[in-house]
Amino acid sequence: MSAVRIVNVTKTYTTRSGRTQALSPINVSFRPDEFTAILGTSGCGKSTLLHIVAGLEQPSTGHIEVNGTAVSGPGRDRGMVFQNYTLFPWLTVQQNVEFALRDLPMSRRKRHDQAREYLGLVGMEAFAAAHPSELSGGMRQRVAIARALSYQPRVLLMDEPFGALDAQTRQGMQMLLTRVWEEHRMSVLFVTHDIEEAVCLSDRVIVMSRRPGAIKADLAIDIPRPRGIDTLTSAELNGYKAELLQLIREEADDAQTAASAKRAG
Amino acid sequence: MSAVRIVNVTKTYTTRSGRTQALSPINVSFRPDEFTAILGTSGCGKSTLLHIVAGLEQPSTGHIEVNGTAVSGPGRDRGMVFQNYTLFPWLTVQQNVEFALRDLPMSRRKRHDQAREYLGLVGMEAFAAAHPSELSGGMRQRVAIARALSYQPRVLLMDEPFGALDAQTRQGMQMLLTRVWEEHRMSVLFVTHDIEEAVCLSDRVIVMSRRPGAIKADLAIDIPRPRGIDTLTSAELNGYKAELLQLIREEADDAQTAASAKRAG
Amino acid sequence: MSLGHATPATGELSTARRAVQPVRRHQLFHQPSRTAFWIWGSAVMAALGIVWFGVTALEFANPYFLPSPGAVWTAGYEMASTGQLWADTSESMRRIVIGFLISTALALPIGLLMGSVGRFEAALEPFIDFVRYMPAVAFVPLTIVWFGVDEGQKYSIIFIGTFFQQALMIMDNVKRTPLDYVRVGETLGLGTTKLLRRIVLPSSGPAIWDTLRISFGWAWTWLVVAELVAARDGLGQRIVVSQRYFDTDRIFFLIGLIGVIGLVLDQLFKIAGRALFRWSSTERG
Amino acid sequence: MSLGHATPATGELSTARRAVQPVRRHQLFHQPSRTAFWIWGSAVMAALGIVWFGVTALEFANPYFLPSPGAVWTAGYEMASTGQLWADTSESMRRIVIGFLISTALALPIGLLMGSVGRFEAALEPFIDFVRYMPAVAFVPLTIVWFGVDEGQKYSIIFIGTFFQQALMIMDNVKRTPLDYVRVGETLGLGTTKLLRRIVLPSSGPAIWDTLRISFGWAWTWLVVAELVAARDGLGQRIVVSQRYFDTDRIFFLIGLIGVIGLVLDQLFKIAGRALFRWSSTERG
Amino acid sequence: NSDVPSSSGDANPARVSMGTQAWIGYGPWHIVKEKGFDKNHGIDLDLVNFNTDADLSSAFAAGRLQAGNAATNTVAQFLKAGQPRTIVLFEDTSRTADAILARPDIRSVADLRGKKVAFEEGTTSDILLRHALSTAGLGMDDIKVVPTPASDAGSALISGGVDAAVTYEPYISALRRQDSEVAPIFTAGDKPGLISDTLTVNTEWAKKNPAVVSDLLLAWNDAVMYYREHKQEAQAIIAKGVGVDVADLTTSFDGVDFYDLQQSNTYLTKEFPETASVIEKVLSSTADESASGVSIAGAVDTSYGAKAGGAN
Ligand SMILES: Nc1ncnc2c1ncn2[C@@H]1O[C@H](COP(=O)(O)OP(=O)(O)OP(=O)(O)O)[C@@H](O)[C@H]1O
Ligand SMILES: Nc1ncnc2c1ncn2[C@@H]1O[C@H](COP(=O)(O)OP(=O)(O)OP(=O)(O)O)[C@@H](O)[C@H]1O
Ligand SMILES: [Mg+2]
Ligand SMILES: [Mg+2]
Repeated sequence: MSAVRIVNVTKTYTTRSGRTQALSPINVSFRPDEFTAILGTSGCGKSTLLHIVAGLEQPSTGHIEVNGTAVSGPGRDRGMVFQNYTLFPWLTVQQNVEFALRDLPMSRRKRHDQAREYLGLVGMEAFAAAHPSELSGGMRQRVAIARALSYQPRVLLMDEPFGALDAQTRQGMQMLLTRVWEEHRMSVLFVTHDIEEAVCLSDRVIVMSRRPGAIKADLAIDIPRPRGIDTLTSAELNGYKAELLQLIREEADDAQTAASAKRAG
Repeated sequence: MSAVRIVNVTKTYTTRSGRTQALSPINVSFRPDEFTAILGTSGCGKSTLLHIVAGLEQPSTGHIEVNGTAVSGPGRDRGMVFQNYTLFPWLTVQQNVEFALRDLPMSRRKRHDQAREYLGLVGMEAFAAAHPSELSGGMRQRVAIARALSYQPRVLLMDEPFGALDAQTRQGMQMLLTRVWEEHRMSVLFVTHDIEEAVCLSDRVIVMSRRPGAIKADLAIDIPRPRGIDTLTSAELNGYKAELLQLIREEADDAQTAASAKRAG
Repeated sequence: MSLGHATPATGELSTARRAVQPVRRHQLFHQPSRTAFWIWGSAVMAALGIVWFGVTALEFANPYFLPSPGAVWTAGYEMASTGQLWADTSESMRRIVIGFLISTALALPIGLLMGSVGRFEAALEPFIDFVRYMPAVAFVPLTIVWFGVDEGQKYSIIFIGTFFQQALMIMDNVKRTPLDYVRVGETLGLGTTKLLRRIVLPSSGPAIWDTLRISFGWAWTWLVVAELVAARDGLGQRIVVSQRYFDTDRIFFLIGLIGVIGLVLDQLFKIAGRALFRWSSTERG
Repeated sequence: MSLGHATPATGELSTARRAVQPVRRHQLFHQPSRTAFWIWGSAVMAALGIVWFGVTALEFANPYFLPSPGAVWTAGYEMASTGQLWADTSESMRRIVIGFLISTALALPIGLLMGSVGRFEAALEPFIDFVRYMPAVAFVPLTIVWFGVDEGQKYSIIFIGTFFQQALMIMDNVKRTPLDYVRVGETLGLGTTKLLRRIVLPSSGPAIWDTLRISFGWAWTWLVVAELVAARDGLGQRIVVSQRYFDTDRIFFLIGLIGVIGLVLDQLFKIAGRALFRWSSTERG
Repeated sequence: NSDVPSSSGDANPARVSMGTQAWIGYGPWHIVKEKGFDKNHGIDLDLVNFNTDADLSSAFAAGRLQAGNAATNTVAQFLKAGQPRTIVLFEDTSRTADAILARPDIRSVADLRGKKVAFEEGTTSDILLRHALSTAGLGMDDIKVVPTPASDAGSALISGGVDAAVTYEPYISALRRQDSEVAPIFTAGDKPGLISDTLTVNTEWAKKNPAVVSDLLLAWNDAVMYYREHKQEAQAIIAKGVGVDVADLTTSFDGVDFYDLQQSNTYLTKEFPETASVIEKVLSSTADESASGVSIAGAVDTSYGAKAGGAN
């Protein structure tokens, strides 16, 4: 059974300035222990898709199934990590993780320990008492990952979680995520527009076409696990990268031509 | 003669919360037709160095020479492109470029034409009448580059100009910059923290150590020109990349250890 | 917008912008449509009107405490039919506009300098901060002594009530000029004056316009105070006179009229702002 | 800060933050040091004091127009020595605090709902926008009719002057809650009430505190108006009485005193805000 | 002093700025303007409206006014504040136009004991109340003082916030129209002359322009004469001047006696010193040092009136 199934989903936004079709019909499903990267240019509807899976937006048509059941709102079976740092600045690192565990039937003590455990997983237990503003960007995203993992969702949705990090920190985070995932295995939908990041992290890369977003390609990545820093400079990665680069460039060229045409016309 | 010479430059910031040494003594010079990338982790002082060269900040000690003359303030011999989109939103694309040419002894007609010429160079003449808010991030940076080139500075300073772009747009911009530079040749100081970008664009990569920033490595990049999209997946690039990755990782590890130690202590 | 398709720009900037005007499934932070805005807004106003009408029609309240809509309307109609209302409105309008212009003419350069030159801020902020807490009403006798009983005195009250807030707000607006814009100017070798005129001022234009809009609204607050003394016409003076004769009908009408004028001018300011600063999308819709 | 070295975070965020408080070579947008602030600020205040002293000492001005510093000080000393001044100050303080608390107690929930639930905004904004232009001074006779001449009437004036601005400003503060914070709450399955209590309210806390600080300052403006009627003590009433006896010395002293109290309370609010919202660095100053 | 205009012949009328308030006792000045009596006497009268004594006084002290209408007791405060003023005209006395009004359960001044009374301190209302209380053997300590501007005292009474209010016309008429239960329990007529008004002029200016002052007094005289002969038209002019319908004011006019120039001259020389001393006595009982210890009678100068009267 699929962890997530996206059935005939489309999305059209209606705003004061008009209607925007963000997604054309999308049909795809994800296995329970699969790490999938979703790749596409800016504005192609990646976030929209992820928000629909998370239940934060309603699809215009179609629906989402999680573990075989249709869902229509957000729920604890799906955790999410956002691009911008979404730690609550008024809480400490520890409290931020515990926030996700409130309302759950567990003792204070248990909640504290469980939060601490997940902070340990991302190497942040030393900073439990710090406030987010005292942390660097990479540290913040590590805490955000700990928070999303702490309540053990079946599906982890990540929307460009490393997009705002500098290249070096980003690599560190990729290694960390690979390590954690290889230990804990779950269904991950990882949105990015960095080709190298997509290839190096995942078992499968989905390429979306530009707006209205549709699935343009669905590529299995056969790089053996466990992966490490050397994966980044491996020949396999380079091969996939060239292939994806080609796919993406077609998209970009289309967009460029369309833009100029529209301008001229 | 060097286009830019940095002599014994250090920089210490004094703020209300204390003193920060951003740069330890730096000595380096750049040739008139050299494309140099400056690589370093976040906070290592790259922007500080560039601002000092631009004359936007005063060094605490040492000085800067441009074409053999010491300079102490900003001037039209050095143009700058910033990371964030610094087009003036209240002016059209055309007016933004003309802004750089005001006060110069030239007719309105000439100013208009020269601006239009440089917009053409970056493929933006079709958008001359548009306002920046109507443009995508990549388009804005192309105009910013046109603006900085339009008054023909001898040195072009670029501070993570593509940092806020998505990966695909970024590649397009790298190709554009390479093409323009290979035609016009001038001294470029290009700050980035993306290793691949550094290698693929430049003749020389300078790696800075973390704060207080110092030059840790100075590497010549011998990839033949003209370069193109294939450079990105070339074996040479991969070689340089692995080497730089190693250098950078040492830095990052140091920082990580230092941070943990400080926290515990 | 002809370039609509090109707008979404980079994820980051557009996310930031969207956060202010989101379109959302959840009832929280769901920006209502323009129609919903009109319907709900009018519904509440209408409901209040009906309650008002009902309460007075059923004579729950002493008409002196709460006059009926009809009585208020009649009072207004009477004042309008003699031409008095028009004379009062235009006279008050003239006073507010002049007082406001004097205040703005001073607050603009001072706020600009305070916002951009640290020494100006250091020198003037404590003083302005000090004065702005002083109640404008208390200055009435002093303004008479200083400016006499003519129009100058009226402008001075509006000035005192407006200027200090304006200067501080404009300072704040100017401070938000992105430093990188100024840096671009500096690399082009522009001096202080040119930086201020060509970059700082246009860049903070929309925010300053908003400040002007808001402070123009406040200027109305001081109208009654300004017209307490030696005024023959004016809405504020008319309110004072009506007060003298316990003419609650008129007071209601006049206060309501000031509210409507304020609302209309606010909208005009907003429309003008949108026209003047077409390039800026930061203004609230 | 023990983690100082870890702060610079990512280039982007820190650039944005720095743009507000830059340290710069150029005189433009160079944030003056704390010492410079004190020196310049005191210098201007001192200069004004000396000019004041000089003008009055040389008898350029009629002491009735501009009393000398000495006379003003004596007037203040006299009022203080009878204990009257203290009684007035504490009485006014009590009125302002109570009026302000009533206003805040209502504006907070209403502003919170208006800022987060579109329908509330649509329903209430037009009404509040309409009322806020109405001059509080004009409401004096109506408040007497409605609330009599006791303390209630005084609170009502302060309320009318404060509430509507507060509600709109708090609405604005709440609207700026980053949507992503709310999204995090939603993915955790929180309902509307919990989202508001656990996320929206704490997130907009510092901005709301700032709103309270500013609106508390405005409340002082209405003091004189509130104490026009049926007040035996109070700084506003004292000003009105001094006006009647043409006691410019006292008026000067009292207005100055209100300025100083305003300034001190403003600083206290700021200090309390920094203590309450240690996590937030967005506050100016 | 450049603010003080000088009388420079009839060709160029001397401009006189005069502070006034919405009190009908000052009404003849509106007749002067309306009927052009000022021009007839070679002056150009500028009537400046104020809402409070304080504002009027500020303007006077600032040299913005050459003349000002004020209640006699208010003049004492002006003098105490060191303002150089001279009383040149006795304008009117109030009979029923100043009154203490109360709810029906209060029938006499004696009933005010322990009750809340709204009035404006330091004004004619203050004087009237103090005098009334003293006739009933009471003092200010026996009532609850609610300081309220005369314009708001009526509202306070209607709203039930106070038991009694001291105020004057036109507020009294307006108040009684709004609430017929409210009735006067003491009026100024119970002590004639206690509540009266005078015209004061800037002493320096008057000394330099004695002719202008005399002309001013003649204009007043014309207006009072006109009032007596054309009561209805005159009342309509005054009503317009103070900003109400004449219908709202008719009862008010009955409560006021206007003095022509001759009556004024007589009153000022004969009876005024006694009236003044009563007022001074009441004022001194306020223990308000701002208004005690001055001689109101000492500020009177009848020479202008005498000269004008002689020329008449
Ligand atoms: N709330 C919204 N209201 C209206 N239009 C929206 C909304 N959210 C997204 N859109 C539009 O839908 C399209 C897809 O947006 P989306 O954010 O999903 O793209 P994305 O692939 O995540 O882009 P990026 O890489 O920049 O994050 C864009 O054209 C965007 O402008
Ligand atoms: N105006 C300033 N005042 C005080 N400290 C500053 C200032 N500008 C920079 N710094 C500090 O100097 C150090 C170097 O900053 P700089 O911006 O040069 O780094 P960077 O290498 O450009 O980083 P990034 O990649 O994030 O842009 C940082 O620790 C920063 O906090
Ligand atoms: Mg996105
Ligand atoms: Mg930088």
